[in-house]
Amino acid sequence: MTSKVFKDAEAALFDMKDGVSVMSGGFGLCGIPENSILEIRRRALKNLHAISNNIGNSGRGLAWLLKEKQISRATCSYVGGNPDLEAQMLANEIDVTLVPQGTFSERIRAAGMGIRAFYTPAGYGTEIAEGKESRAFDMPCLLELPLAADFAIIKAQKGDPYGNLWFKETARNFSPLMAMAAKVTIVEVEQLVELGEISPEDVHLPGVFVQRIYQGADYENTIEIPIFKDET
Amino acid sequence: MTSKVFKDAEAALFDMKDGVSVMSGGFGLCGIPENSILEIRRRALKNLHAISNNIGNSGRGLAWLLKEKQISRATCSYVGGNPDLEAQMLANEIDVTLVPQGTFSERIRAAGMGIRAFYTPAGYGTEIAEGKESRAFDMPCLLELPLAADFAIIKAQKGDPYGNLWFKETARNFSPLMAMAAKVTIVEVEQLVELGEISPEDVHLPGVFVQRIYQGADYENTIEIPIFKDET
Amino acid sequence: MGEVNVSGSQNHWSKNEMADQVVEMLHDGSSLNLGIGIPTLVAQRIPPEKGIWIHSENGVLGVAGRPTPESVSATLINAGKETISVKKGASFFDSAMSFGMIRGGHIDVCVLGGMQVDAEGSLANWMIPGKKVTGMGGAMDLVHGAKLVIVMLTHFSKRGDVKLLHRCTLPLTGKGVVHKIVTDLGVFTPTGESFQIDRLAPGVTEKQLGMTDTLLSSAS
Amino acid sequence: MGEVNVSGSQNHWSKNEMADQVVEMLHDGSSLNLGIGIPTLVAQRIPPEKGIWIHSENGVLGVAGRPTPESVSATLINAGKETISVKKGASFFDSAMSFGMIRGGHIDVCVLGGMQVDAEGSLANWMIPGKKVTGMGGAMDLVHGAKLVIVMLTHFSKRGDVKLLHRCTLPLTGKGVVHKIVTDLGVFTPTGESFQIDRLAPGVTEKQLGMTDTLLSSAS
Repeated sequence: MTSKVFKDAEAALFDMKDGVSVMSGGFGLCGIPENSILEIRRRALKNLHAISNNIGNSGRGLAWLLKEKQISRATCSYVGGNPDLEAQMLANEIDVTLVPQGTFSERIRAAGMGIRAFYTPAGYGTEIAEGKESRAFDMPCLLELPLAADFAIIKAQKGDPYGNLWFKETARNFSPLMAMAAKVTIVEVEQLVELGEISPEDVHLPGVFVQRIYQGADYENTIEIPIFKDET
Repeated sequence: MTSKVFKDAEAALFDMKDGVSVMSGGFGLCGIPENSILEIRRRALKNLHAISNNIGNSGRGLAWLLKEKQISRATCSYVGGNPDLEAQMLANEIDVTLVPQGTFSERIRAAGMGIRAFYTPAGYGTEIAEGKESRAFDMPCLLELPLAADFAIIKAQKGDPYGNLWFKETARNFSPLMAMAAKVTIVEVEQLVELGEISPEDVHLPGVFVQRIYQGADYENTIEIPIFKDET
Repeated sequence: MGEVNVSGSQNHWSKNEMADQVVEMLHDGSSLNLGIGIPTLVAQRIPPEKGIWIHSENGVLGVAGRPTPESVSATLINAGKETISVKKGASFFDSAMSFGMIRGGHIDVCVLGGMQVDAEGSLANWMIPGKKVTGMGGAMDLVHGAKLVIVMLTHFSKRGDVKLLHRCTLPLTGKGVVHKIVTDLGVFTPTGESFQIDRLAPGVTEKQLGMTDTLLSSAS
Repeated sequence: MGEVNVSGSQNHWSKNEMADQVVEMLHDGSSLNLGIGIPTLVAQRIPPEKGIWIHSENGVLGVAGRPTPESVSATLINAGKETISVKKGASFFDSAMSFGMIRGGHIDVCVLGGMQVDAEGSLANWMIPGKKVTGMGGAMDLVHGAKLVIVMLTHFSKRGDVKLLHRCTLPLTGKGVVHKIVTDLGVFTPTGESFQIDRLAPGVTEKQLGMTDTLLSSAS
């Protein structure tokens, strides 16, 4: 039986090519797949379609790839706090599609769960509605389609050799959904644990959605906006 | 602040009336809310619309209410192994709507998550498609609407005073989805635990979906089909 | 056509041998959903070294045989409501996730029982009008999504009717969804207007299949 | 209309006092989502005995103030990417669940910042064409679903333009979605063609609001 466990990012991303679509987990810099992103930079892959809530932030994460002009297309919900993206948007160097965050997560889930389309009220009556079918239920809604990708790169706190994952605190965000929605899901973990070490009830993402997993290294785990008690 | 914690089934179901729709968790007899069902029997509520994968089984669970003719309408996916339901269906004493199980669970989720409708391939080209809108995506699909209810009665292994829940093994099934989809969700638990005792990452259902919770008693936890090693 | 009574013949596969035909189609490490009835036998015939992950739609991945009287749990069952045990690396989840795994194409193989299956790949397995309604349970979802949908059924009904038809006469579970059919007489692929014979059980002849020539085609 | 510069006046609420107006609208035990910017101040003004459950759309329910330098965690943040701590009974979940809580109507109150809000209850808070695009983030979802949608904004822009308009001129975040507006000068309810004045900050007069008479109506 072929193993899902890879040595490192270089081994796990062996077949990623120019022009692919890549979902990348994380909210801001929280829970981002640092090792996989840096490997994409090292390999100088070009013309990527990045699908991520924030296309990096504060010069880090996917912004590492923005700096190298590796991303030609981005699908995201928020560009604030990302000077690299803003600059390239203004210079028309990147094609950005903005999607409301709840629609973004539900479209990714839909792709993973085989739902072919759904109706949501988000965005009705706004620019986002342009070119979209609408229909009134208890309130007017837009028809939204699944959002899938060639690859998903995500990070988890713990993972086992089958790919069962467990996420820490708010680092879960879009990662399990993206794992469901990509043809090839590559996971890096803080701790690669034994099969059975994650309690079956508390698996956050069953391994059936994961194709490759590796033990990550050298995490920065950057805190973007540290605020402490008795500050504001 | 009003507490969500009730003394028992009698206290928690105080305002349930004839004619309401009630979702009931469980797969077969696994994970069913025994105390709440027995309280509905004790109160002799009539004309109920029961929404449950199986409307009881093997003479137990919601079949306790079928025997007393308390259920006039049922929405479910499977009627096999339920002689009480079969008898009343043949006698036209109950109005049964059959829904494919995956569509059943997704419609309940949709109600809870505010999705107004979705497209799924299940049931296309079958009797289930009659009267439903269809549309071709990568394959032909049916448009399905949310399934909500006045009440949900469910059971969890552990629950805290806010209503955070944790389910054991395969007892989870439809219960967390139903909790999201009902106006009033009433949970009975094997163990009522302190706030914080369920690890925040491993809460299976956040308490925001729960209106009432009580410590259950006298569980039968019937095993329908016990098969052991070296048997077939 | 119904006159060939297979139960009177030595030339047919036992249910375990039928299960072995399914096992041969499984790639190492693949995920597998087993329907209620004959398909559950497949679980017992899989060599552990194949590393198959068995899914049951009530919310478990990693089913592994049966419990002991000591380990049995009322909350650990399969979709047939039978007690099970799980292997290391198993996971439990809710029904929306469970069916999402299937609908989303993450379960490689799905094996279902059937009352009738036809040359178009349509399956009927949930009701006989006026006689019997069990409900479709998860079957209408299970037939969509899996990369390989296999139907396991006895070739003939108790009445002696062939269950492999040009078109099903019973209400459908799914239209054009079945990839392979395993009966006690052989393995078949529905091709639209006929069934391709992939293999026959040892000693079984085409004549024994109780099907017209136009409904049969040999593997090319 | 833009000539009334509120910053030169003593007669207005501080941002904390604005937050207190929001706190007064919260029922004990309710769930609350706080947007980025001014709304985050609300968290600090809620008396713990009110038992409010604060939701942040990046996947947490039960936010409780700030961490200490010892307890801070890179994986524990709110939707503004600021470090937080949580209270007993908190839970973490994925983004689909988080937005389902909102879209499904399980979050009682949602407080957002805004660039403009209008008499129809429409909100604009995600872009200024040709000047600034931050993206809508979760705002387009947040405005649908909560039982009470409150917008907190300063009454005047830095340029001195009133942010409460008959109709928004900036691209909308949501159409007809806002129930209450809290500015540094008062609390308002959009009624379709005008704003009902629910209350004004101490000493503030209607004249100071910089709005035409037809755009204002008093609480009945």
